[in-house]
Amino acid sequence: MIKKASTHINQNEGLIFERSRPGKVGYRLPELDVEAVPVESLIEARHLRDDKLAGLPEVSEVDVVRHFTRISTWNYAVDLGMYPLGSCTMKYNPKLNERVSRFEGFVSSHPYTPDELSQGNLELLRDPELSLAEITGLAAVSLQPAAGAQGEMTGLMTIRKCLESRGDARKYVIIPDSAHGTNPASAAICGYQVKTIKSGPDGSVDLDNLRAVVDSDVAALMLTNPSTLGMFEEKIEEICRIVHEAGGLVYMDGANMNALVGVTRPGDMGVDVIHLNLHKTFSTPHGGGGPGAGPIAVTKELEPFLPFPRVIEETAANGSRKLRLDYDRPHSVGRVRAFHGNFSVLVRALCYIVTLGPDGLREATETAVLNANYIAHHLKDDYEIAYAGKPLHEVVFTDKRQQAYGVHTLDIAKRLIDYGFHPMTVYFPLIVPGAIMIEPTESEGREEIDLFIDALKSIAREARETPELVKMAPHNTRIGRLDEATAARRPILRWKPAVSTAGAAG
Amino acid sequence: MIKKASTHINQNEGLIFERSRPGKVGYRLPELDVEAVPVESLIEARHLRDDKLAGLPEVSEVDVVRHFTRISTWNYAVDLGMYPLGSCTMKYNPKLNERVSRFEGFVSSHPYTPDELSQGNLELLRDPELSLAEITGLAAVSLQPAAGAQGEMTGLMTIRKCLESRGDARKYVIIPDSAHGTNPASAAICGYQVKTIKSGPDGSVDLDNLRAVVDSDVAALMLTNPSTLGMFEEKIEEICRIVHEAGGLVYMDGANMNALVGVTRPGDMGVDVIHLNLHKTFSTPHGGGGPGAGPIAVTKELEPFLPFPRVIEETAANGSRKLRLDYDRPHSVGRVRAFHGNFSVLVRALCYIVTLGPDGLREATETAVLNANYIAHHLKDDYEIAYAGKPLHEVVFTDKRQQAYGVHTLDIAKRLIDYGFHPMTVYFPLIVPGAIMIEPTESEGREEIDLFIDALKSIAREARETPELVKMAPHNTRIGRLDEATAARRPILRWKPAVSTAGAAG
Amino acid sequence: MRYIPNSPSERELMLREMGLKSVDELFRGIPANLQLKRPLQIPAALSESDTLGYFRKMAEKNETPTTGRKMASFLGAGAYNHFIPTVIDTLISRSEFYTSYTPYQPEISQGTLQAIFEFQTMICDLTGMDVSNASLYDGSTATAEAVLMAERVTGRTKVAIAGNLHPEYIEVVDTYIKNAGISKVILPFDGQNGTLRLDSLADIGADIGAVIVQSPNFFGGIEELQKIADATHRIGALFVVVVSEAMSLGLLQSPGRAGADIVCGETQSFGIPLSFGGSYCGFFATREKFQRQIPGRLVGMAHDDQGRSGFVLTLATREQHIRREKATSNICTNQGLYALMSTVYLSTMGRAGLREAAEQNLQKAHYAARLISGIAGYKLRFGASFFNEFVISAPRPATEVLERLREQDIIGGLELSRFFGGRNSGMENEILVCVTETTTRQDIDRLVSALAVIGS
Amino acid sequence: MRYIPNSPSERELMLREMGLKSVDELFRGIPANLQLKRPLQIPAALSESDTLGYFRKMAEKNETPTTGRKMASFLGAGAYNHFIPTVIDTLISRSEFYTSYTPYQPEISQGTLQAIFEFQTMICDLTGMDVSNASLYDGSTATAEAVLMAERVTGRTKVAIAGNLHPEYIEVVDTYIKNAGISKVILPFDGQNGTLRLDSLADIGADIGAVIVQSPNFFGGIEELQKIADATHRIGALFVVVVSEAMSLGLLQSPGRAGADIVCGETQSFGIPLSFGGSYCGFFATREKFQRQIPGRLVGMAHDDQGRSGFVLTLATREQHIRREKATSNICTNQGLYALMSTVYLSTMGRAGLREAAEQNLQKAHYAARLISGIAGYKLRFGASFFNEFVISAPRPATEVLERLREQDIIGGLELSRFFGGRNSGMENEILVCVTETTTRQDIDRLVSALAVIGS
Ligand SMILES: Cc1ncc(COP(=O)(O)O)c(C=O)c1O
Ligand SMILES: Cc1ncc(COP(=O)(O)O)c(C=O)c1O
Repeated sequence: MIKKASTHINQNEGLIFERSRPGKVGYRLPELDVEAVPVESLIEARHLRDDKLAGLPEVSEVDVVRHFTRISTWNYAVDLGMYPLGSCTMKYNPKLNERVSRFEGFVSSHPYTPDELSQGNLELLRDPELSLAEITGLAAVSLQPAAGAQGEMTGLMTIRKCLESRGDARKYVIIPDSAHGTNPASAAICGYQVKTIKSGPDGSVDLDNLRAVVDSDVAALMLTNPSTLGMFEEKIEEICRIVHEAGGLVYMDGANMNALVGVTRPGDMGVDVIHLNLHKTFSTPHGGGGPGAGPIAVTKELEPFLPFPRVIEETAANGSRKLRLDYDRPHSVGRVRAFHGNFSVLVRALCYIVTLGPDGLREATETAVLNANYIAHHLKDDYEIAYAGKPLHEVVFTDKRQQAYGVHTLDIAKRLIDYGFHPMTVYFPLIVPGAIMIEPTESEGREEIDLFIDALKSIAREARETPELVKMAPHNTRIGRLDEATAARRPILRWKPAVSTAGAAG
Repeated sequence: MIKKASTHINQNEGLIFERSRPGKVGYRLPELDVEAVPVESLIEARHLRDDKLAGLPEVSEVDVVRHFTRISTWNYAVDLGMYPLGSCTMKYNPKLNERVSRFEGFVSSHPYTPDELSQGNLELLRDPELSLAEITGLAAVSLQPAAGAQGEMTGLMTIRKCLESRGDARKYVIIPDSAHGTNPASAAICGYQVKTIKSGPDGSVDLDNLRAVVDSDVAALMLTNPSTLGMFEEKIEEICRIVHEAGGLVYMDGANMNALVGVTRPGDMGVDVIHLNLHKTFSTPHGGGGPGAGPIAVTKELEPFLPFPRVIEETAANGSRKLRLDYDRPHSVGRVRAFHGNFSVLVRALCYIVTLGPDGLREATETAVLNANYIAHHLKDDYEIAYAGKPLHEVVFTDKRQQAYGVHTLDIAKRLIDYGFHPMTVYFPLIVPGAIMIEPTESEGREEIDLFIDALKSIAREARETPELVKMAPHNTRIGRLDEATAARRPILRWKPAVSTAGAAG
Repeated sequence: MRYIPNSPSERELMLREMGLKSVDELFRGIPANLQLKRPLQIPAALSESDTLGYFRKMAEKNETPTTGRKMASFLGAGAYNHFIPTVIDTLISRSEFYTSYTPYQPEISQGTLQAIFEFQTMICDLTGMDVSNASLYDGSTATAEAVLMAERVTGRTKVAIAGNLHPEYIEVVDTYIKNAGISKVILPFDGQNGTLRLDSLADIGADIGAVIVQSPNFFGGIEELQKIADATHRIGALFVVVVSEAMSLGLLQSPGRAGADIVCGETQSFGIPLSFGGSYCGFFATREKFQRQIPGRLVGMAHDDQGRSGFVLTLATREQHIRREKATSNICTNQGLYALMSTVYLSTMGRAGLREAAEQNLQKAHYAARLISGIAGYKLRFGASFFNEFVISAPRPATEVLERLREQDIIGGLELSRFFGGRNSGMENEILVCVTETTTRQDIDRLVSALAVIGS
Repeated sequence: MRYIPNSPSERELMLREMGLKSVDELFRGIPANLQLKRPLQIPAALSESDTLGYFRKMAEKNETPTTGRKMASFLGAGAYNHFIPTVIDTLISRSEFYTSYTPYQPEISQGTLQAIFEFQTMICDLTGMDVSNASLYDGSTATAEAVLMAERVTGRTKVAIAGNLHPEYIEVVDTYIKNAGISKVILPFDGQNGTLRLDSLADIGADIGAVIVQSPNFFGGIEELQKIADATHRIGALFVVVVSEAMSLGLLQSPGRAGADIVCGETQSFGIPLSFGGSYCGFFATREKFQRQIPGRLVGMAHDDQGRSGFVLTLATREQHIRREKATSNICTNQGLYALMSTVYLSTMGRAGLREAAEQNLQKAHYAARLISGIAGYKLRFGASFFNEFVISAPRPATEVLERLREQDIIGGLELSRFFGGRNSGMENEILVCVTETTTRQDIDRLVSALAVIGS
């Protein structure tokens, strides 16, 4: 019996273009307050558009509000319920963060505002650096990377720069086969070849495999800790030693820091560089795909190579202390994006840190780990655990038992939708066939988690007793499973007047 | 076939009290920054609570956000679609109004802030008075009434005061049988007995009936124009003359002003007092029941009797002009609420007025009337028109034809829900048996209206062919029709721990 | 016009479908001589950015605790500056809440209905009553409605109102009863304590239908509700307790426990911004036996034919749309969204938070009172124990003192001469001072030293 | 902690159910010596009101066009102060949008998916291309991705970049190509016009995989895209057009029509606040034939077994989570919510609004240019026609002029010496001035008279 959800009336809605009618307007600008000169006298005709912007819709404000409000109701969201996507840390996004990030004094300031007129912004760029350095146990932080993947790229570049300064950039980056796809992709951009090492029987780094590949051509090991299986690399110190002794550096993918904040610090483990996903561990909203922020923290040795500009504090002649942006960074890897990073995301993350403080951050970590273990404990009789061990913030099962009835991970995921939940992460990490990856985060209470456990238990039962029910799921959504194969074979990637009933499902 | 809506997964949710667990918190206050003294030393024990506030929930902020976000999805809303409630003028609530009404400089100001420190607020109290006086064609406006009904009461009190000053408050207020229930209820509070007059065959005031009751005991006629049938009182001047000649005054219920703004003015018709529903005609949100604002506009003669305080402008010694609140109003009917009215609503309404200007206001009126007539035109073959005539902003049908199949107005209303619409107003005005009262407002586009027409035509067909389908409606909502009779017989008006699955429908 | 989703040509088309030539024909029902031949003489439409600019300018013409000169404010007197959790505005800004109508169609209004049911429950718990309605306009009209209800219940046309009830509330009651054939007597308050003179109850006649008392009273003092209740019931009248500072309920005995028959007032202290006095939210609670006499809307629980529970507007036969001139009140639109704000507030603060907030009010107010009464020339005017407001007597006229304070960006409170100039005189130097959990010790200390200077 | 819905005792219970005694046991997988024995040394938790106070203070330490000193600002250079309709923030604040994840589960993510599909369509229309992705980090990284894609498509490891491309974009491209085995040549711009020197294209080698040009260029000048396209295609290279001021697309020929193979840039001008440089939103569009080489996410239309249409993430085999080191990019999280902001902006402004806004930029910028170039000692540095930005040569060093302007609450623009100090000198007195529809004539006139005084 489905306890958490029902079905309810829900509005259909076409594409915004289908609401367009000649002459409708949704805006009102002030009258032009300077004399208007014929456009052609200012810009050569050949440079002017000749399509009258025909593609853009003509709609009223009411149309816009109705359109986007309606389609929003088709989404599941953290504010509606548990979002147990493993590796994604879908925690609660505090409304206070949203509010402060919108203060007029922030949103209306231009990135090239002279330093003396933007001291507030500069403080907000420095303060998170200090906190994140302490949290990671590393020496310096750059807030510039726009997301985790860019943090990886930036971090590996600082490593490369460092090695170059030592005389040899080296050739390889070692990445466990359990790593997230962005790891190898980022290594490639940095001009490194990827050496994949097989994880050990317990899913952790196999030291022998590691020793076997580590040599003087290896620039770095890229390690996710806790691993994408949610387990801590217990031999992390040994691992770092092995890499360091061979003259390489250790990059840690910090996407799973929600398991560690306040409990242990990468810097203390021997890690040289780490990126943080502020849109995971530090509660900034995912926004249906972004934006995020992927700051990196590095050791003292790597600090000179961080992207420019850097915020530095100076004491003026009159003794007053001022912050300024320093562009003079001769050893820097360079810039990884224009301006100063995803500022509005950084403000939210800082707001989260000051709201929680040391105790709150640790409490969050403890609760996230507690919740994951609680789920692991209650589901282990119904689903096959991928790797025995001590899960931290997330747990990975497989569909092994359900396959016996022709039910696969994807079916289980879709059936969870009928039970009122967003599915867990599926088929990741790749080393786990039919992976079912569950991360509750600290934002879930026991009741919601128990409902989730009930749902998965009930689905396990359905898989045995009425497998078709699961394989045809979801049944309670406005549309069913979509034919992704055809979509990829004959891609329709934009609206054209022809396709006029698009989206108006129902 | 239902084009406008589908069904979609929707979260269940119990009462907030059911989420309560000892020790959960959703707030954080600053530490007390003065030394704490034992409470008992400040307040006698007998004055202190002895229930430990046991009734209040203990929940986290996440619980609060999830709870109210979930239950919000159970509501229909203007931002989701047409809300054709006759007499309620459910028009679009501009987001700009919402934004400006929240400016810190407004929300943080105390009602007793000295005048010189709240000049901005005072301007915002004066400006709408000027605009509303021009819109109604009357001399003076009071913004104090909190809603239409209070406007009625206040307006009738100014009439009473005026008559008293003329020597006789008189006994009766004449109200057509088509009037809204607040009219007689408000008259009663003012100590007047209600004389109800039967509407004429065309639904308008029957002059003979009127003449028959108008005498020297009649204080006022309370007239809704356009009437609750959506039709203009064509003989309004004559009507006013009859009342005036008998020494009475004319009160106009302005709830239907959305049909008239910019096109004709009550003051020019001979009306002495009118109330406006800013939450109808002037776009402020209904908020699921309120707040609204019911300013009244009056003639020069009635101005002295308006509630105090009044905003007046003074020229200081230095020639600077300042606004201040004038409490010295010897003839005033008094105060109808504390402080200065529903200020935050007034700000929104003013924002609407300055946004639209004279042309926009007239365009809104024209479109509202156009839309209503368009609906009347397309539905007259399927539903019985209550009264032949020239509808303005709304149209009233009856369920006469559908009754033949045992289908009543309420069934039609509920079936509209399945079609993705909020029902129209039902069984009002009372003079129309099985009234179906439709007011589209100007906020609906032709497409939405056509869908509405299709839906009602299709329901008319269903009433003939599959009446049960209509009588059992709605079918697509998370709960069905509720047993209101039992609810009224054995009222459960508050939660008690016993009733613990309340609300968790599904 | 950007709020109209019909394009000009669509409008043309619609007209033609109806066989009309122009929009004017739609208004043929309006006599030509009454039709306005000119545009309304109001300012021309502003662009969105100019509108924002206009209201920004207005907002900047105000001086408040958080804008402009950042005034330290000690104003209370029926409107209180309490902390407001951010989630409240986030949640009431869900358009499903604020752009919906009164929930007359339960199947698609359960969100609003359940929230009101939760509001009713919380009000009952806080006031110690059985039944609460879905809100009234504000505390003053709730008080007036209580008077009208008392007359309905007792059939007595005279009420006794405490002279230390909020003066504007009394004004509103006057307005409401003036024509309803109800008269009032004012019960004097004690010159020393500022609380109701209990002896004045001894000799009130049996023709009194209700005794209306505010606690904490207008001066901040806590009334002896139990004793007043006994005296009131002795003559068979209804005891109406008005609470304009709802925050006090976090700490003080519930009026229900003290014997109130009706508890009404203002929930502004629960998550509703000051906003220059509105919108606020009146509450009204009473005993079960009176539930069919209560003014305003009520939400009750109900079930559908499948046993699923939900909520509906109920006991509607009390209301104007059915009972017309015999209704228990003329109210229709109430303060729904603001009741929701208070519901979210009480959910967020919860049991612990309301208690902590209330206690901070108490502690800080007494800290301020201790210091001020220690300044030469100043003293507390009244002796009764108080919650977060108290009256001080200054060595100079209050208006003068407050003006001097304003020069230092302090709004020191409310001069009582404003309300007690005539009749009850002896209030020229009296200032009503309010201190809440949002008042910092620093602001209090600033006020104290400023008062010291002004006093010397 | 208010963000944790588990009560302490519930946590105890959960531990016990698992047979654990304390939370510490949960971390037994972490070697004891690595466990932090002390609390993190960061500031203690702030209350909600103190947090608000802290950020308010920070905001007040900034001087912007709408806060504090209300600076009149003429800054552009890749970040533009355009009017932002209120509905944008209202709509992206729907928690269904901002608290949802990347739409990997289409059945409960159609809102996000359809919005992206609409975004892709609008970008295609504005740029004149066939395919647009779902966004990239910003304009600079979009440009870098274009360079990487050109290398994938052509196999050529050298690119030619216009010297008048946004300097920070060039810096970012440098960062991205440095280790990717790609080299670049800088194409000089004309000293008189500030536009790309077409002759420099005559002799570029056939080893060039892409020619990257920004139009309007960094100086605001409009490039001869058609001619550059021809020259580029003659050597079989890809023509990449970068648009950092998307507002210009409301008026200027779409790069697609001019022959671009890739059009990328920044949508900040479409409804995204300045926010000190981020978050912004990169866009990336190309020809259909390259659609499987495009970086980032793509949304496509699909149908379910009942023929109901909807949207899905598609062509995922290009992406890192499948292709790993061979992926077309390493990007995963993009700027989804900001792509939505631009989609809402373009819907609200629409066809007429975008045109009107763009034309106001043009007219006001030229009004300002006319007046400034009329001041003794000042002139326009470049001759090319421009949209809303232009370079002026001042009679004194730019930094000095700008400092003097700041004293009058004017941010006069960007001193070009900041980027063109060394190599391309002769820019000491040059200021890049931007004028948009939000710049009032009054501000322009203030700037002009201030410049006149400073110049004399
Ligand atoms: C383990 C891991 N590494 C890296 C990333 C990439 O981070 P982002 O999506 O912010 O680029 C993710 C996010 O999906 C991740 O889960
Ligand atoms: C015709 C009419 N008169 C009066 C009213 C009462 O207005 P309010 O609900 O604002 O008190 C209404 C609103 O329902 C109405 O429709």
